Amino acid sequence: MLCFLLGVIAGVVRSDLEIPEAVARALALYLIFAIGFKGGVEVARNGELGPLLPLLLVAAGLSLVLPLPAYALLRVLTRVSRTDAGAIAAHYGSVSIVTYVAATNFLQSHGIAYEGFMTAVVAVMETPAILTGLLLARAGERSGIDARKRRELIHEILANGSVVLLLGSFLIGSVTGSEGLERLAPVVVSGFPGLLCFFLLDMGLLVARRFAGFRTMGLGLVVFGLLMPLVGASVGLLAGTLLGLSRGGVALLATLAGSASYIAVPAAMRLALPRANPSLSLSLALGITFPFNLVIGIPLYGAAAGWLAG
Amino acid sequence: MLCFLLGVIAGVVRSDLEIPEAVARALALYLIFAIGFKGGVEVARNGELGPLLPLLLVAAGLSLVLPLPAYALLRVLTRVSRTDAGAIAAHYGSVSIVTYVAATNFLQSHGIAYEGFMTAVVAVMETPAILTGLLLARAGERSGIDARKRRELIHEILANGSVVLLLGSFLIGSVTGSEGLERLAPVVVSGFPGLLCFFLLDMGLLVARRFAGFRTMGLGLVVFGLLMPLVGASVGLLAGTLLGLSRGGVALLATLAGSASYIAVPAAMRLALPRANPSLSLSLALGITFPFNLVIGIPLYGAAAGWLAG
Amino acid sequence: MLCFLLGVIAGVVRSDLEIPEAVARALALYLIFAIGFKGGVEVARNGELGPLLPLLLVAAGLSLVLPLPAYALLRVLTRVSRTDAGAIAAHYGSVSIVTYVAATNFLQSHGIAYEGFMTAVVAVMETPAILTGLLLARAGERSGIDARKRRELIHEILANGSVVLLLGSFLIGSVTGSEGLERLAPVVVSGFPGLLCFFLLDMGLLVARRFAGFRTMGLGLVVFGLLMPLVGASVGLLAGTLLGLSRGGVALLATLAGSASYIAVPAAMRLALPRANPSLSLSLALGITFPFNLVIGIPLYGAAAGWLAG
Amino acid sequence: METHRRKRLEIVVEKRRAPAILEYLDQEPAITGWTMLPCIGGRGHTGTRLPEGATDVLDTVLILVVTSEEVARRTMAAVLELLEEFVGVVLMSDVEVARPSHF
Amino acid sequence: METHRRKRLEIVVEKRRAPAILEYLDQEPAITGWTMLPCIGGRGHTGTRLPEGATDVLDTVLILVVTSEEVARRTMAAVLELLEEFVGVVLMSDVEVARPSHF
Amino acid sequence: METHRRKRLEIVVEKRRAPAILEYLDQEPAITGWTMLPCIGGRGHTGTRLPEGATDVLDTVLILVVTSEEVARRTMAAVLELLEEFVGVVLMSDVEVARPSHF
Ligand SMILES: Nc1ncnc2c1ncn2[C@@H]1O[C@H](COP(=O)(O)O)[C@@H](O)[C@H]1O
Ligand SMILES: Nc1ncnc2c1ncn2[C@@H]1O[C@H](COP(=O)(O)O)[C@@H](O)[C@H]1O
Ligand SMILES: Nc1ncnc2c1ncn2[C@@H]1O[C@H](COP(=O)(O)O)[C@@H](O)[C@H]1O
Ligand code: NA
Ligand code: NA
Ligand code: NA
Repeated sequence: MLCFLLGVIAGVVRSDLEIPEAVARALALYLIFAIGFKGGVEVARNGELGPLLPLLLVAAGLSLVLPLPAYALLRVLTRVSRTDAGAIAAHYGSVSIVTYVAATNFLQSHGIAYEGFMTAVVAVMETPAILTGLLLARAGERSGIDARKRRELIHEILANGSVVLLLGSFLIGSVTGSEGLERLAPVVVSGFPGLLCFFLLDMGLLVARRFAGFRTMGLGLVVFGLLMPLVGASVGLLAGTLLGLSRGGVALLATLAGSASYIAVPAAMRLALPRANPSLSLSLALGITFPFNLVIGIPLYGAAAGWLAG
Repeated sequence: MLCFLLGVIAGVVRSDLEIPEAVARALALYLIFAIGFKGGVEVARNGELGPLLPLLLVAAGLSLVLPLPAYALLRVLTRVSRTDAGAIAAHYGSVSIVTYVAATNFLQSHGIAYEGFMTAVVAVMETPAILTGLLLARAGERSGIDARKRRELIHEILANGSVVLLLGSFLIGSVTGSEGLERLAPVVVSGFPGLLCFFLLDMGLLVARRFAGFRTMGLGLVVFGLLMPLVGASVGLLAGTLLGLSRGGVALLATLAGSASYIAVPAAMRLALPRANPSLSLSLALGITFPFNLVIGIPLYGAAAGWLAG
Repeated sequence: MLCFLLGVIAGVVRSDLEIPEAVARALALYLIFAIGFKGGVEVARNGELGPLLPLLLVAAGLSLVLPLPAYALLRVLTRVSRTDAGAIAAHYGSVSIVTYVAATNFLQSHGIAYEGFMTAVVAVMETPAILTGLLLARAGERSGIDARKRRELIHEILANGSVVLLLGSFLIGSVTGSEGLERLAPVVVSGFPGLLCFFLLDMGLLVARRFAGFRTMGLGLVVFGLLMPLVGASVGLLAGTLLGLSRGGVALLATLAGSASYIAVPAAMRLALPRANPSLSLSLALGITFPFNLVIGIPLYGAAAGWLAG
Repeated sequence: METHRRKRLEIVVEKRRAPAILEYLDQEPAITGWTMLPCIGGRGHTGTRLPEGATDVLDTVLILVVTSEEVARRTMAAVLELLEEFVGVVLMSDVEVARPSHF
Repeated sequence: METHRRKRLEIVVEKRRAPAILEYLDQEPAITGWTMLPCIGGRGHTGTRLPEGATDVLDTVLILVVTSEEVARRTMAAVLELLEEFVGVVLMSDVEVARPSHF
Repeated sequence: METHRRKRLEIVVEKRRAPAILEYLDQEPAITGWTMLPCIGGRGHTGTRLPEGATDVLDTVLILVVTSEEVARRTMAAVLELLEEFVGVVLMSDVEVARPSHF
């Protein structure tokens, strides 16, 4: 957290501090692997997969449905094109893995337990939103999507790197269980807070750089970027409580619903909606919603989950 | 291992998962350093260098001789040019450090001991094969090799990065001994399985990408890539047993003899045999023999060594 | 240390060993973060900031003053232009973080204690020298420095990446204290010796490559590169003793005064004195003074501090 | 040294779009090769792109193709069609080569 | 494919100096875009530069700008002035583009 | 802005072969400089090369040299000889520069 702040400050004073791109991307893969693997081990240990199937269905449903209020809000609050509104809506239906990681970190440091299989939920929520966002955007376009493009898009959705890595490491974790954890613990457990800190430092730099673009963005978009996570999280809180998740689980589901993707969805949008402006959605997801969730959202959702549980 | 599989799967579904090149190369250097250093420490601790000298001589001999059956097999099984056959043969006389690392990992997780100085064997086997391969290839060429090129080549062989790093870290390990190990252990010991896992993930991606080239490669080459490791490993098993190595040592020597270089030798071949097709030898060494050894070879050689040991 | 030597040797034999640039730069950031963070934690723990303020003033003064003897020596010993002499002098007034890290490592391994707040001293000494160097160089130039450039330069000095990261991590360390240390320890403490070793390996490669440039550099410059650290360190020893620092603290201040920057100052010089030859100052700071301090300087300053203390 | 006239095409395109372009180039028998270079930023109609660690969707590459004028013009048209609404520019210029059979 | 003549500027400059150049390009309304490529070494008056892990002060980049001849000449002069005593070279050459409104 | 005509050579070559080329360029007094750019892939006679973490033997670079026509032709011949059987292509094209003494 303080690392994130340091990054933001360094970015704001326009320091030449810069984490090499290759290393930042490797750190992101590391975080995904670690979170997936530990989730898998947790599942192997407890084995209580009871509420998993309904949870996964609900999670996929959330991802499919959340772009709708996002699109509506965008059309009301801003003047972006339908294409851009659809693309942005897809980002908000999907999830941010780093926000999720920060939330698990928050829960752990406050001693709040959560279901190990939540990681599977992350994977399930990443891509359905792309479909809804696409339909919304296409509603405003003449041309249909041809067969070749559809194939490319489905491939992109299913074979997206972060989804494959997350699910893959989850499976590895659930196969190797405690034994595997013991071997990998020095890297995926002990190393985690330190490496997360470096990653958040880089995220802070990025966020600060994106700040610069806000002056040209218009107030409406900024309001959307702050409002939509609250909308999403409320739905997530409700769904989690109805599903009977633990307090930690409810907080995580709210965090996921309230977060916006900036890895998997942008990639798919470049294929499916090349006319949508990628800088716009990245600025929103990375520059506004991500820091909002990190600083205000996560503690808020945690408290709300406690209140609902209690 | 499962990481490797995950990489292969991600590659096969043509996921956009991608470990940045710079990080993958740094991981390879890390593995070489760690394996060299730990070998050196082991030697410093036990000090029993008894069978080392004959072993090193035999190992260098293996590296010099193994290209001969490889060349012969290639000429029988495939229709590659003499130049290519010589170049490929050199790869198979030399060794794959990552395969070696995977083998030591296998032995450790099965509680089988091996001689610490085996790491020195790796270094010794890396380059002699280049000479034999070159002679075989040149036999089919008119032009001799001029003095300047010879100088370049000898330099390449002696100053090859992986050889220098392996020997250097081996020396550092044997000088600093247990004390040095204690300081570096968190990185070179505890971090090892986790980082190896990431590296194997990347190797899996590479192997899967190489698979694509096989359709155009012809069955003969594929058969060679599966047969030659068995030939090499058999010779290695024999040599190791005759030298009186431990069971683990025999398995490692077999693994080394059965593995094919894809770092040191390709580099030398670009200088010495620029006409040889580098994609061909890399596809064989990396795309066929490496995964074969990882999945089938290592356990097989381990079992054979156990059986020979009695 | 042995890692550094290995790097030098690999470089001297012109091996193709090469640590990817992106990874080397990330390692440098890691070292800065770790040293800053641990310094901050140390301060939070002891809380004895008594001699800190005078120390920081003296340190900034050292950085401001040391370019003067450096400039004088350069004008006497060599025939470099005034611009180059001013630029080089700025490097020697400032400090080398990696040399500092190596010195703390040396002290720790010899069980010599030092003040935790020394890290703040590093940050304070990094940039004042730039001003003096600039004045010296400009004395020999017609044109003044315009307002826009002055603004750029002040920004460069204050927002320099390594200064921001060092101070930032120092603050994070002093805010989170032992609790933060516990979380980050696996990365910033246990991982430190191993990662430092890799970094020094890379430094060795760089130093060896710089060696090659010496033939064309002239003896005068080489003598300067060996003499100036002794001059700086003597002043540092004196200042540290007068300030009543511990033996370790005196040795560190001497090391800092005797070291030459090759990160912060070169960056500022490219803006402020574009006509100065960056290769010249880098060759001196990185190719001569850095290895001299590493191998001879640090033990020497440590011994001198012990003698003065005792 | 005697030289022969060819055309040089330069295609700046999103990294994630590059495989589609390369696939086209590879199936065109008259094109003997290409070279791909990384970009670290750019500006055009779709705004400014600077490298960032978080995602590679904004990354672009430059693909260089040397071929005959006729093939170059044909390829330019085909690539522009492949790009359609996608980000990218295509440049053509003169170039001389020594080994005509090579291009 | 019908094409239109433009000029291509190539500016090799220290990476740390690039923002000043890009700022100039961005405030010039006639320039519609640019592309930046990384360099991994170079030699000129100020000696040889090869990449090194210790510092990025020696790094250079290549900035590519396609625009009309008139703007190109004006930009060349302006960039050379911005470079003044700084390291760097500016090259101009002919280029053909298909979508004239784009440049 | 007044400009002067020069030639631009572009040499695509394996990264491990680049030092030999640079050595040649450095010992030729008429050549005042060069710039090296990284490639991330290519295709030619010797097949397709894409970056991979396992080894850098397939990596290529592009070396850019601006010089007079006469020197450019001489250098092109010399470099092609140095390449001999090695992988690589050499391109030549027109370029204009503003500071003639610099090239
Ligand atoms: N006038 C130009 N000169 C050089 N590069 C350009 C120019 N216009 C566009 N580009 C490059 O092409 C990419 C895509 O352009 P666009 O599709 O217009 O956004 C930009 O990010 C630049 O890298
Ligand atoms: N003749 C040349 N051909 C190609 N690139 C050059 C040439 N001269 C200089 N450069 C590039 O411009 C940079 C700065 O040149 P200089 O300011 O002369 O040191 C060099 O590092 C090279 O990358
Ligand atoms: N027609 C071409 N256009 C652009 N680049 C080429 C072409 N042919 C070859 N190259 C480049 O030169 C390298 C070596 O070519 P080759 O020696 O033909 O395999 C390739 O990997 C490409 O990067
Ligand atoms: Na969401
Ligand atoms: Na072998
Ligand atoms: Na100093």
